[in-house]
Amino acid sequence: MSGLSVTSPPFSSAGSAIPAEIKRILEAALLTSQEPLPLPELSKLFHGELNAEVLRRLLEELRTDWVGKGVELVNVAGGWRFQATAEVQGFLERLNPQKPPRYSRAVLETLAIIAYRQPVTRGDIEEIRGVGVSASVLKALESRGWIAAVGHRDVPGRPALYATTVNFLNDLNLRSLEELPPLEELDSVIESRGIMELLPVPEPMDAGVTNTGSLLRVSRPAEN
Amino acid sequence: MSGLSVTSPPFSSAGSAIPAEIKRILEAALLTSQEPLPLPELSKLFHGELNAEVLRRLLEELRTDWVGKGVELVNVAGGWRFQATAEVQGFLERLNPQKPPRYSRAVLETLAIIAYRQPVTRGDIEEIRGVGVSASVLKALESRGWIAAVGHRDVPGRPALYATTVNFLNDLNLRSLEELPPLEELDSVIESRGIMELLPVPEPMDAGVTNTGSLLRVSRPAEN
Amino acid sequence: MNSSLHHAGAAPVAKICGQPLTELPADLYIPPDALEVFFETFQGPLDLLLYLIRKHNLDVLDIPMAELTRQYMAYIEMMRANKLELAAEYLLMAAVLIDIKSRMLLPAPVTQDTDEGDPRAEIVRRLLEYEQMKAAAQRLNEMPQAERDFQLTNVWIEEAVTERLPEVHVDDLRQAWLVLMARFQANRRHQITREELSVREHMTRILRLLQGHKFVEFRDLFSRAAGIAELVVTFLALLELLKENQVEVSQPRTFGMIYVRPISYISAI
Repeated sequence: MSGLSVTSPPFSSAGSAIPAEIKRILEAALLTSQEPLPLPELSKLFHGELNAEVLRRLLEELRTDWVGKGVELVNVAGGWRFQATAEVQGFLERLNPQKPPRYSRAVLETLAIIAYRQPVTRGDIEEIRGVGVSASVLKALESRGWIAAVGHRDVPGRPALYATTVNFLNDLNLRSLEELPPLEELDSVIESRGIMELLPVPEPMDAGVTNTGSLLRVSRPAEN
Repeated sequence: MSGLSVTSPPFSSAGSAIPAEIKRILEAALLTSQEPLPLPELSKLFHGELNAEVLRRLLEELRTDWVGKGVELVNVAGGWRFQATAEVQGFLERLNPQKPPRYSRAVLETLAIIAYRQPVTRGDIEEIRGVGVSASVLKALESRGWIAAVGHRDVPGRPALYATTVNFLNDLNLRSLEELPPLEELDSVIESRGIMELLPVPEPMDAGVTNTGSLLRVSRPAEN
Repeated sequence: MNSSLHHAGAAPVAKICGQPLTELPADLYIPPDALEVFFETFQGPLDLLLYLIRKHNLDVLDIPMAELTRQYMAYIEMMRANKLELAAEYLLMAAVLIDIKSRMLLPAPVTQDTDEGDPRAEIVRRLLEYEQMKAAAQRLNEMPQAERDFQLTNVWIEEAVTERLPEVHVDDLRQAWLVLMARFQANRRHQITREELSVREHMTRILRLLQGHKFVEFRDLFSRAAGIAELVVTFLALLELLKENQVEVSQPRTFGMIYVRPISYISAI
């Protein structure tokens, strides 16, 4: 139909499409997209004339093409996307020296509970944490697009049930919840960690010193 | 100098920096930046250890590297940026089909008259519409390739006779004009309800709202 | 169980915080200002308890309740002494601890199996679960996060380089026509005659065929593949064009060729 006539030769018919052309278009689409693109979305680029099989193969080729660059093609829950490698991260941060805001422990613990125990109500979260969960904590996670109310529990008050979103998986580079780090076994929880590490004293603990430390660890290449 | 040691070999000293490494970092920075990056900004990537001369040369090289891809490196007012080429643009738009614009009511009515009463002159159209038809309306339909003058009526002034084209049929997915909704049916729709009901309110000249409204009305079965 | 339990054992819940504070935690010489800050580092009573367990190297699976309660109460009392506001959860936990402690003082139920009757079971479960989630939170935080730890590509895309043309559906035409008819009738009280669309279509086709020609042979206007109905319609279209003075038909010789000429062509000469 008319859509195909937007641009010219390579796709006048699907059969005659040249792989290099397809890859070039896939690449451009993935580089310009704000969101990961799943296969069905990518296939719209070609009016669905390429099957998933072909697309997947070309995406794998594209991924290989980019190996060794400062940007890599990855496959996350929401689909395929390009992202800068950890290796160039240190350089890119020089352009934007302000560190993005860090989440408080309250937010992180709430997130963890939702991620591992979903779907949960606010009451469930409060029970596990042993303290009230302020609305702003849930708000922060919701506005980040990491959690969403997915329903209501059928009890008096019909509290909202929260679960993590695809966006959450995307932002953590995961393809599914199963890729979350496994929970530590209950009986090893305490013994496995050194006492010193756990002493919170006496800094303003909000985001947690240990966390900041580990961020550095992440972005710095493992030299030793 | 210390900052450079964030990542490993290439920048242990500025002198020994490998152009390929620099290009890789420039590329990643430009691919991930929200804004065009001017030279001074780009030089921050290397803590200002590369002069503008060198940077510019490497950027030119990078530009050349990308020639023939679906994304190109350009130097705009705000600095350097990657952008999708015009060539892949048509494909990329398939991913985010913005709501297509709509023709004004004047255009739609004119088109309807030409479709149903062809061949007609501009005078015929004006008579049926009860208002003048501006040249731009006919122009819009002609440049779209949907109507064409197929002759002239042999009256003073020899006005052009307009008819719809094959293109029009193709774009509307019709095999022939006979596949247009038959007039009889339309007449019965009109008779089955008050004429006034069908008359659109004063008219906000853009097609949109009133049409949608009355379209709904049409599709309601005529029960009375 | 040691002697310090002796008076606490019977303490009613209401008296929790009135419980005599035998000693300040030796390690906790913090100026009152800092105390609040310090206290705020805890996410709640469970967090504080975990801290105490670890700090005093207690076995979480075999918590000496007297010791833990004493430590906990010391902190609570310190908060109260400094008139710092204390979240209700802390007081509730104090009650829970004292309740457990007192139950442990009771003689073990004669008949029951021992393990399940341990009054500490529930608090231990909660502590472990919370600790598990704390650890999970920390590990989540250590995972690379988009924007914080890696950038996503964001290549510029020119909006609407190719002009997007309005789409028209037959329903749009139908609707436009409907409105026109209604308006026409309302204005003119004048019936638009129904007409076979196909005649109009063939009028257009004939005119188009004639375009640019001096004349066209009559029989060329009729498609060889056409059925009878179409032949008739084409003929009607031709008559209509004649009536509208669009074409001229001539037959120079009797039974000879019939020619159709567009009037526009004639008058354009």
